[in-house]
Amino acid sequence: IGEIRRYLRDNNAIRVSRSLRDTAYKALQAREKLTNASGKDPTVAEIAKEMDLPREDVVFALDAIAEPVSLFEPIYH
Amino acid sequence: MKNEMRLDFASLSENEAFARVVVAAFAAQLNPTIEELADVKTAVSEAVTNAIIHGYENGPGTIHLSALLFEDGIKIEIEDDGRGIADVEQARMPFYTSKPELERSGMGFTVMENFMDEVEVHSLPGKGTRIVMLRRFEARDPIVQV
Amino acid sequence: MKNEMRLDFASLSENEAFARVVVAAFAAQLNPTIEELADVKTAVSEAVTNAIIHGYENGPGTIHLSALLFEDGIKIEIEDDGRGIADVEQARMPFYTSKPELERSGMGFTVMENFMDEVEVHSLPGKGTRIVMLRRFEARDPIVQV
Ligand SMILES: Nc1ncnc2c1ncn2[C@@H]1O[C@H](COP(=O)(O)OP(=O)(O)O)[C@@H](O)[C@H]1O
Ligand SMILES: Nc1ncnc2c1ncn2[C@@H]1O[C@H](COP(=O)(O)OP(=O)(O)O)[C@@H](O)[C@H]1O
Ligand SMILES: [Mg+2]
Ligand SMILES: [Mg+2]
Repeated sequence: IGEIRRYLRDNNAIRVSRSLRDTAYKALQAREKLTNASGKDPTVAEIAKEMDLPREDVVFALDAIAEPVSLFEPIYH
Repeated sequence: MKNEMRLDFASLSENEAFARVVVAAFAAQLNPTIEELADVKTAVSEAVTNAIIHGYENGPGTIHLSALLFEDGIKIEIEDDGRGIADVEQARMPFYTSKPELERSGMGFTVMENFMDEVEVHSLPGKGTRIVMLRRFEARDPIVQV
Repeated sequence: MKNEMRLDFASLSENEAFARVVVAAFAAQLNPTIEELADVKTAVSEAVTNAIIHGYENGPGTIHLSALLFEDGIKIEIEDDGRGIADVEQARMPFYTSKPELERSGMGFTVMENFMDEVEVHSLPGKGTRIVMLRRFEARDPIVQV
């Protein structure tokens, strides 16, 4: 039973790649909430404070859902 | 505030995203908005991609990145010891690319110039290329600093 | 996969979170689990904090960090050119701290040892300290690789 549990746990272990995307979407929600409340674009620190995370972590997470990296690069290169 | 860092990393395409995050995480100390940060990240991506593709032509090499934070902005240098650029003025022209066969847009330098406040290109053929970029951020209330 | 980077940064407490994210962003290329990455980040925090507080005693200095990715793990080196440690064996003992007045826990090295697979401490009094840490990640499905 212990082994099975371990197997399940290991196979369900959440990868960083997924957790980063989750954090990023939450950051975008926090940004929208703060924008609606204050009428201006919040800073990274304000978003981080809202989420109770270090601002570096917010920045890292947001990069995971970054739009086109290079706006003018062909997508298929 | 005054803070600086220097990063050397392998010329591999995986490291383009890495370099971008490093600069963004460092710049975050100045408390920019996501937009401001996105501008800087885009410029860094273009410069690093150029070092990988043109500087080292997808071969091995080390890319040097440094960043200096000052009161209201960031100065970033991205350098390679690769093939260099013979005609910098031509290279900076919109749509100019020396690799049209790769379907490159030739807009890398134009993007850097548009997203940053200052862009200098220093290059010596056979020696390498150094891009110096400066971006100022809007003044921010220091109280919200974490 | 094989990739490496080297980072030099100012010995400032703001840079502890920065160094942690740099290592996390680099290690993320191996697509570890959240737990694995959290372990590495914690170990990096402890080593960087030690360099700032004990190595440079909150004064100016440069911290050198390097990381090497290999197939199934990461090797990290964190080095300062600060005061060094006279008795490394004693320093590594749980609860030992040379700064009890700062209410430090003395558990930094113990945390590193618990969260990493290997921890080496090289130090010369008056010269500096170098921590070499290794962490293996469990084999994972390459399909989910980022
Ligand atoms: N780091 C570099 N090393 C050598 N050549 C470079 C470098 N960066 C840019 N160049 C040259 O400048 C040209 C224009 O660059 P850019 O505007 O980014 O367009 P693109 O990358 O799409 O070709 C490149 O095609 C290349 O010839
Ligand atoms: N980079 C360093 N330079 C000098 N001394 C250090 C360094 N890292 C650790 N030490 C010494 O080792 C001791 C134990 O470190 P640690 O286990 O992290 O506990 P703490 O930091 O809470 O004191 C420190 O109190 C200090 O004397
Ligand atoms: Mg380009
Ligand atoms: Mg400690």
